[in-house]
Amino acid sequence: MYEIIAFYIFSALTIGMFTIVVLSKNALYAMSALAGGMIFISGFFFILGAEFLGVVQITVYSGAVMALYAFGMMFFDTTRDVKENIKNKKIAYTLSILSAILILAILCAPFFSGAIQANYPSLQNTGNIQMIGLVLFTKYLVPFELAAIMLLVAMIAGIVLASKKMDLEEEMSEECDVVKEVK
Amino acid sequence: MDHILSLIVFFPAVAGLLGFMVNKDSARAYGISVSAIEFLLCLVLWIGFDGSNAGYQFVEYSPLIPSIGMSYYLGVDGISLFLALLTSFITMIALISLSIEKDVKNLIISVLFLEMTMVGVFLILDVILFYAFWELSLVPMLYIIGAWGSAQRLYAAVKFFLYTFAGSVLMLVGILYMAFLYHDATGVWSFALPDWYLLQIPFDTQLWLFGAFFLAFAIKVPMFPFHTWLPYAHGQAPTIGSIILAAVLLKMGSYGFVRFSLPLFPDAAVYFLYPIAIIAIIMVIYAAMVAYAQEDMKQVIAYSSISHMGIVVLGTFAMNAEGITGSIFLMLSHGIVSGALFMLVGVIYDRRHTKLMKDFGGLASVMPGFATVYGIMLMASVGLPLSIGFVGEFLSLAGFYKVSWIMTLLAGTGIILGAIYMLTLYKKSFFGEVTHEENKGLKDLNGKELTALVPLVALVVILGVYPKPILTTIDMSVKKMLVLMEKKAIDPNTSKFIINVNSIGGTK
Amino acid sequence: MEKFVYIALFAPLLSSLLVALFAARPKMLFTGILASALIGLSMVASFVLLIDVNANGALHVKMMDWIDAGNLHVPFGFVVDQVSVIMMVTVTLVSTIVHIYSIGYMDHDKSFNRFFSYLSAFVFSMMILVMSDNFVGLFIGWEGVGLCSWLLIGFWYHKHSASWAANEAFIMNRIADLGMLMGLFLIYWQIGSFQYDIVFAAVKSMDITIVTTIGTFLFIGAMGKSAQFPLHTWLADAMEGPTPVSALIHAATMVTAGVYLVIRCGELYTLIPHIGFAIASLGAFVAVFAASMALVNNDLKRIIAYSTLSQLGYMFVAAGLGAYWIALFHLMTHAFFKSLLFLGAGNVMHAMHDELNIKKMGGLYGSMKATAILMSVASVALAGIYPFAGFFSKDKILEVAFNHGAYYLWFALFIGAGMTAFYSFRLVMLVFFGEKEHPKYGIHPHEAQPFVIYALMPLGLLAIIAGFFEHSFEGFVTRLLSHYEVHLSHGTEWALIAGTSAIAISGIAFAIYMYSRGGFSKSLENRACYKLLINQYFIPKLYAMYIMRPFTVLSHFIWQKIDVKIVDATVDMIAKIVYGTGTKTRQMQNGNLSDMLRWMIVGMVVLLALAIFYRPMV
Amino acid sequence: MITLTHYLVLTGILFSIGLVGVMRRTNLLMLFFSTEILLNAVNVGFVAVSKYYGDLSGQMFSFFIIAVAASEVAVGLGLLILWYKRNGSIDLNSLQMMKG
Repeated sequence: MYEIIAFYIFSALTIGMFTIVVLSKNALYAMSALAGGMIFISGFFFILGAEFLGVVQITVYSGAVMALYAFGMMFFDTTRDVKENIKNKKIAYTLSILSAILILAILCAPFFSGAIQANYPSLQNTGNIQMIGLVLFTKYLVPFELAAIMLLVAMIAGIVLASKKMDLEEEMSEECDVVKEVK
Repeated sequence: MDHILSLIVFFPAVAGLLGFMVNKDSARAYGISVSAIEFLLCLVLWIGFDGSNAGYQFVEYSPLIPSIGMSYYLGVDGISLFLALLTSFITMIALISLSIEKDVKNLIISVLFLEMTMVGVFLILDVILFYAFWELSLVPMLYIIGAWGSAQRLYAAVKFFLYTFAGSVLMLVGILYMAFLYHDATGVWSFALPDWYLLQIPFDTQLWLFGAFFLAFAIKVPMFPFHTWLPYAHGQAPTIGSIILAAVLLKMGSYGFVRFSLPLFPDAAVYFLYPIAIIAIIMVIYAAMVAYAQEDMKQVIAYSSISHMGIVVLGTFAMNAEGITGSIFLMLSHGIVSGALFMLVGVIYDRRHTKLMKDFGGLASVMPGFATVYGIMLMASVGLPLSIGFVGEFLSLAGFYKVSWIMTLLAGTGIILGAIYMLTLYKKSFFGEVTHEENKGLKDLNGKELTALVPLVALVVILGVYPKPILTTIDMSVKKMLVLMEKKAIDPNTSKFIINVNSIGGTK
Repeated sequence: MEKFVYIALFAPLLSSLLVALFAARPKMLFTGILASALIGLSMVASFVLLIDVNANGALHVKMMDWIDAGNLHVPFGFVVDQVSVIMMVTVTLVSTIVHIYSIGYMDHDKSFNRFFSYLSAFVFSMMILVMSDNFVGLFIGWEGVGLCSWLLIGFWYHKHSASWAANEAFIMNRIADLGMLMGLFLIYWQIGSFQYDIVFAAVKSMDITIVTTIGTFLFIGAMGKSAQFPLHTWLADAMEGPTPVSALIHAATMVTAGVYLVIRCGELYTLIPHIGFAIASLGAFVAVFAASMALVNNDLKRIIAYSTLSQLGYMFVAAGLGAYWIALFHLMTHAFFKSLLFLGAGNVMHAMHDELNIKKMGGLYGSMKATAILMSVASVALAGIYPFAGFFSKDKILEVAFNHGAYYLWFALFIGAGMTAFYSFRLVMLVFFGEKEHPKYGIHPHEAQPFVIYALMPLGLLAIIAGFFEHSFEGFVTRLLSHYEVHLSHGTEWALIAGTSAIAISGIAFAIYMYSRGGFSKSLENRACYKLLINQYFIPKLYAMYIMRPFTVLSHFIWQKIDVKIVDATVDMIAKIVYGTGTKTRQMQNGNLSDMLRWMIVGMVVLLALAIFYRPMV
Repeated sequence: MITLTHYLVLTGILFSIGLVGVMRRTNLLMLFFSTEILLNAVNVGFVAVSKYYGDLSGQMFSFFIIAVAASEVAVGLGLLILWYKRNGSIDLNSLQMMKG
C-alpha cells in the first residue's frame, strides 16, 4: 500500500520537476527542478530496493553533477531568461509521444517481457549492497575499472578544457578578421 | 606441373608488381614478354592437358579457412582450358598492338593485374574466390577506361563499374545462401564448386538462386536490357581496353552460365529456358539493328558483340552437347574476332583520330592490307564457313534447333542482320572513292600492327578449318556436365528434357 | 584416282593463294597465266575423273574431320560421282576459258592480280560446293561462292553502285542461306548425319511432312543462290561486276548451284512431288517473268542476266518435275552458251568503252566479225534452234512439262521460248546490225585480241555440238539420277518439237524483221506495260521502299528512341534517383545540432517501430 | 500493486519529456539538462527491470550510466566553457560549423 502511494507521489513529482526543466525559461528554475527531480528518482531506487544506487544517485547527481552545473551557470550568467528560438514544436512533441508509445509497446509487449531471464538472481539472504559488491567486482570488474579510468580522464579533460587559454584562437580569429577587412 | 595453375594465375600479378620497378621506356617490352610467358605457360598447360579426361585436372587444393569451408581450389577442364588460353593470348596480342604513350607503365601493370583476375575467374573452383576474382576484374578495367579513355571516360568507367558491380551483389547473396544450403544438407561448410555440384536443391530455391546468379551473369554478358553499359565502355575505352573487354570480360558472363547456372540449377535452367531464349533472340535482333544504325565504327562492333553473345546464350541454353560446345567455341571465336576488329578500329583511330564512318570511304585503295585483314575479320564475324566464326554459330544454332525451331529461325536472322550491318560498315568505310583529303596519305599497317594481327588472322583460318582438337576437348567436359545435370535434376521432366534434346530424331 | 580429286579441288585454291601474294602489286601478266594454267590443270583432272567415273563408278574421299561435337560429325569428304563430275567438268571448263579470256579483258585494270586471286578462289568454292559429300560441306562452298561473288561484284569498289550491288547480292543470299541452314538443322536432328548417302537412305522411311519441311527449307536456300523470285533482284544488279565474272558466276556456275542442290537432293524431292511441282511452277513463272523484263531492257548485260534468270526457271521446271538429268543437261548446255554470250558481250563492252546501252551501238558487225558470229551462235543456241545445244535441252524440258500434264507450265515455257528468241535477236540486231549509232558518241570499236577470240572458240563449238551428246549424257548421269520416262506418243513429241521450234523461229524472225526496219516506234515507251517491264515490275523500288527504308528507319528508331531514350535512360534514371536522394538528404546536414537531434530521434522512432513490427523469428 | 509495467510507463513518460527537451531547447546548457533526464529515465527502467526479474545486471547498467553521465558533464561543461569564451554564446544556432 505504502509502495503504491510512494510510487504515485514520486511519479507525479518527478514528472512535474522534469517538465519544469524542459519548459522553464529561467535556467535557474530549470536547474533547481532538475536537482529535485534527481532526488525523487532516487526515491524510486529506494522503493525498488536498490539502496546503493539510490545513494549514488543522490551523491553523484544531486551533489556532484548539480554542483558542476551550478558553477557553469554562474560562469554563463544565466540568471536572465533564456531566449530560445524554437521551431516546429509540433514535430518535437509528436516525435516524443510517438517514441514514448513505441517504447511502452516494446517494454510491455508480452513476447518481450516473457523472454527475460535472470542471469544473476539476487540472493534473498544477502543485502543489496553486498550483492552489488559481489557482482561488481567479479563479473563487471573490467567495466568498473574502465569506468574509473573514464572518470579520471573526464576530470582531467574538464580541468584542461575549462582552464585553457583562448589567446591563441583569439589572435587567429583577429587575424582572420584583418584578412577579411583587407579583402 | 603440380602448381602450374597457381603459376598461371598469379604470375601476371607478381610480374605486374615487379613492373613498378621497370624503367618506363622498357615497360612495353616487359609487358609483352610477361604476357608471352603467360601464354607459353597456358600452352604448356594445354599440352599437359589430358584430352581424354573430362574432369578437373591439375587440381590444387589447400584449405584457407576450414571453419567456413573456404579453400584455395584450382582446377581446369575442357571448358575453362581454352578460355584461359584465350585470355592469355588476347592479352599478349593486345599488349603487342599497344600504341598508347601516356603513362604506359601503369597501363601495362593494370593490364597484367587484369589478366590475373580474368585467368583466375576461369581457373578457380572455390566460389568465394571466384567471386573475389570476378569483382577484382572490375578494378583494373575501371582504371583502364577511366585513365586512358576518351572524353566521356569517367562517366563510362563509373557506369561500367557500378552496373556490373550492382549485378554481382545478388550473386554474393546467392553464393552465401548456397553455402548455407550445403551446410544444411551435409553439416559441413564448403564453397568448393565440385561439392556444390553434388547438391540437389529444391525447385523453388533453385529458381531464386538461379535468378540471383543470372543477374550478375546477364549484366556481364551483357544481355538485353542490361547491355547499355557496353556501348559506353567500348566507346570511351582505349583500344586495349576494348579488346580485352570484348574478347574476355564478356566471356566471364557466359562462362558463368555454363559453369554455375546450368549444373547447379538444372531444373531452374530448364524452367527459365524459354524466357532466356526470348531475351537472347531479342539481343540478337535488337543489337544487330542498333548496330546497323550506328555512325561510329567502334559502336557497330560493340553492338555486334551483343548480338553475337545472344547466340552464345542461346547455344548455352540449348542444353545439349552441340549447343553448349558450340557456344563455348563461339566465345573463343568471338573473342578472337571482336578483339581483332577492335584492334583494327584502333589502328585507324591512331591515324585519323576519328571513328566515324562518314570520315572514311575508299580506304581499300589507300590501305589495302588493312582492308584485307578487316575483310577477313568481317567475314569471320558474319560467320562464313571455314572461318572461326562459323563453327560456333552453326553448332549453337544447331543445338537450339532441337529446343525450338521457330526461335532458331528468329535467332538465325542474326546471320542476315549481321551481314547487313557489317557489310554496310565495310562499304561506308572501305569502298567508294576517297572523299576526304586527309585519308589519302594514310599509311597501311605497320610492322607492329601486323605482328599483332597476323596471328589472329592465322587463328581465324586455322581454327575455322580444323576446330576439332578444341571441340572434342570441350565436348568431353560438356557431356560430363550434361550427365551430371540430368542425374541431379529434381524434376523428372527436366531429366527427360535433357535426354530428349541430346538425342537424334523426333524433331519437327 | 584420289590424287586427281585433290588436284581438281586444290589447284584453284593454290592458284588463288599464290596470286594473292601479288594482289597489292601492279599488273603482272604471269599471275593471269599461272591462274589459268592451274585452273586448266584442275580441268584436266576433272576430265580424268570423268573418264574414271565412267569406267569405275563413283569415287569417295574423306580428307579429314572438320566439326565434331555432341553427336554431330562433319568431315571434309568429297564424292566424285556422275552428277558432281559433270558439274566439275562444266565448272572447270568454263572457268578455264573465263580465266584465259580475263587475261585479255582485264588487261588494263590496275587490280589485275587481285582479280585472278578472287576468280580462282571462286572456282575453289564452287568445286567444294559440287564435290562435297555432305550438306555442311556443300554449305561451305555455298557461302564461299557467295563471298567470292561479293568480292567480284564489288571488284571495282570505288563505284558506289558496284559495292551496293555486291552487298545486295550477299545479303539476299544470306536470307536464303538461313532457310538452308534450317533445313540442315532439321536433317541433323532427324537423321544425325549430313552425309548425302545416309540422309537419302533415311528420308525414304521418314514422315512425309518432315521431308516436305526439309525440302522446302533446302529449296529456299536454292532460291537465293539461283535468284528465283522473290530473291531475284540481286542478279541483275550483280552485272556491276566485271564481265568475266558475270559470265562465270552469274551465268554458268554459281547461279546454277540451286539447281544442282535440287538435282543432288533428287532422291528427297521425288518423295515430295507436291513441293517439286511448286518448284516447277515457280520456275515456269520466273522463266516468263524474267524473259518479259529482258524484252525491253536496253542494258546489254542486264538483258543477258534476265535471260539467265529465265533459263534458271527452265531448269527448275525440269528439276521440280523430277527430270533431274534433263535439268542437269540444260544446266550444262546453258553454261556453255550463256558464258559465251556474256564473254562476247564483254568484247562488245571493251570495244564500246564500257558503254552498255544497246541503243547506242548498232552495226558493230563490220568491226567485230568474230565476236558477232560467236554471239549469234550463242543466241541461236539460247533460242533453241536445231541443231544447237539449247534445242536439245530446252525442248526436253518443254516435253517434260507437257508429259507431266502440267499444261499451264508447258504453255508458260512455250511463251518463254518465244520471248527468249525475240530478246536474244533483238540484242544481236541492235548491237551488231542495224544503224551505226556509236559514231555519234565518238566511239571507234575494235575487235578483241586474237587469243581472246580463240579462247571463246571452244565455247562456241560446245554451244553448237553439246546437244548431240544427249544420249550418252543421259546414259552416264542416270546411273545415279533417276530415269525420266516420257510417255508421249511419237507424234505428240514431234508436234511439240515443231511447235517450240516454230515459236522460236518466229520470235527470231520477228526480231530481225522489226529491228532491221529500225525497231519499234518510240510511242510504245509510254505504255504502262513498257514502264512496268523497264522498271522490273517496280520490285526493286518496292524492296527499297518497303523493306530497306523501314528497316533503316526502324533501326534508327530502336537505337535513338528505345536504346538511348528508354533502356539506357532507365539505368541512368536509377542512378539519378540515387544521386538525387543524396543531394536532397544532404540538406539534413545543415549543421544545426537541434535539427540533427531531431533526425536522430526520427531514426530512433523508426528503429523502435521496426522492433515492434518486424519480428523475423516469431 | 505496482508492477513492472507501471515503472516502464513512467520510464517512457520521463524519456519522452527528455526528448521534448532535446528537441525544444536550443540553449546548450538546457540541452545538457535534457540529456540528464533521458539518462535518468533509463536508469529507473533498468533498476525496475532488475528488481522484477531478480537480476542485478540492470543495477549494474544504471551504475555505469551514472558514471558515464558524470564524465559527460565534466567534459561537456569544459567544452561549453571553451565555446562560451570564444563566442560569448551557448546557443545552438551559433553552432553551424558542421553544415554540409
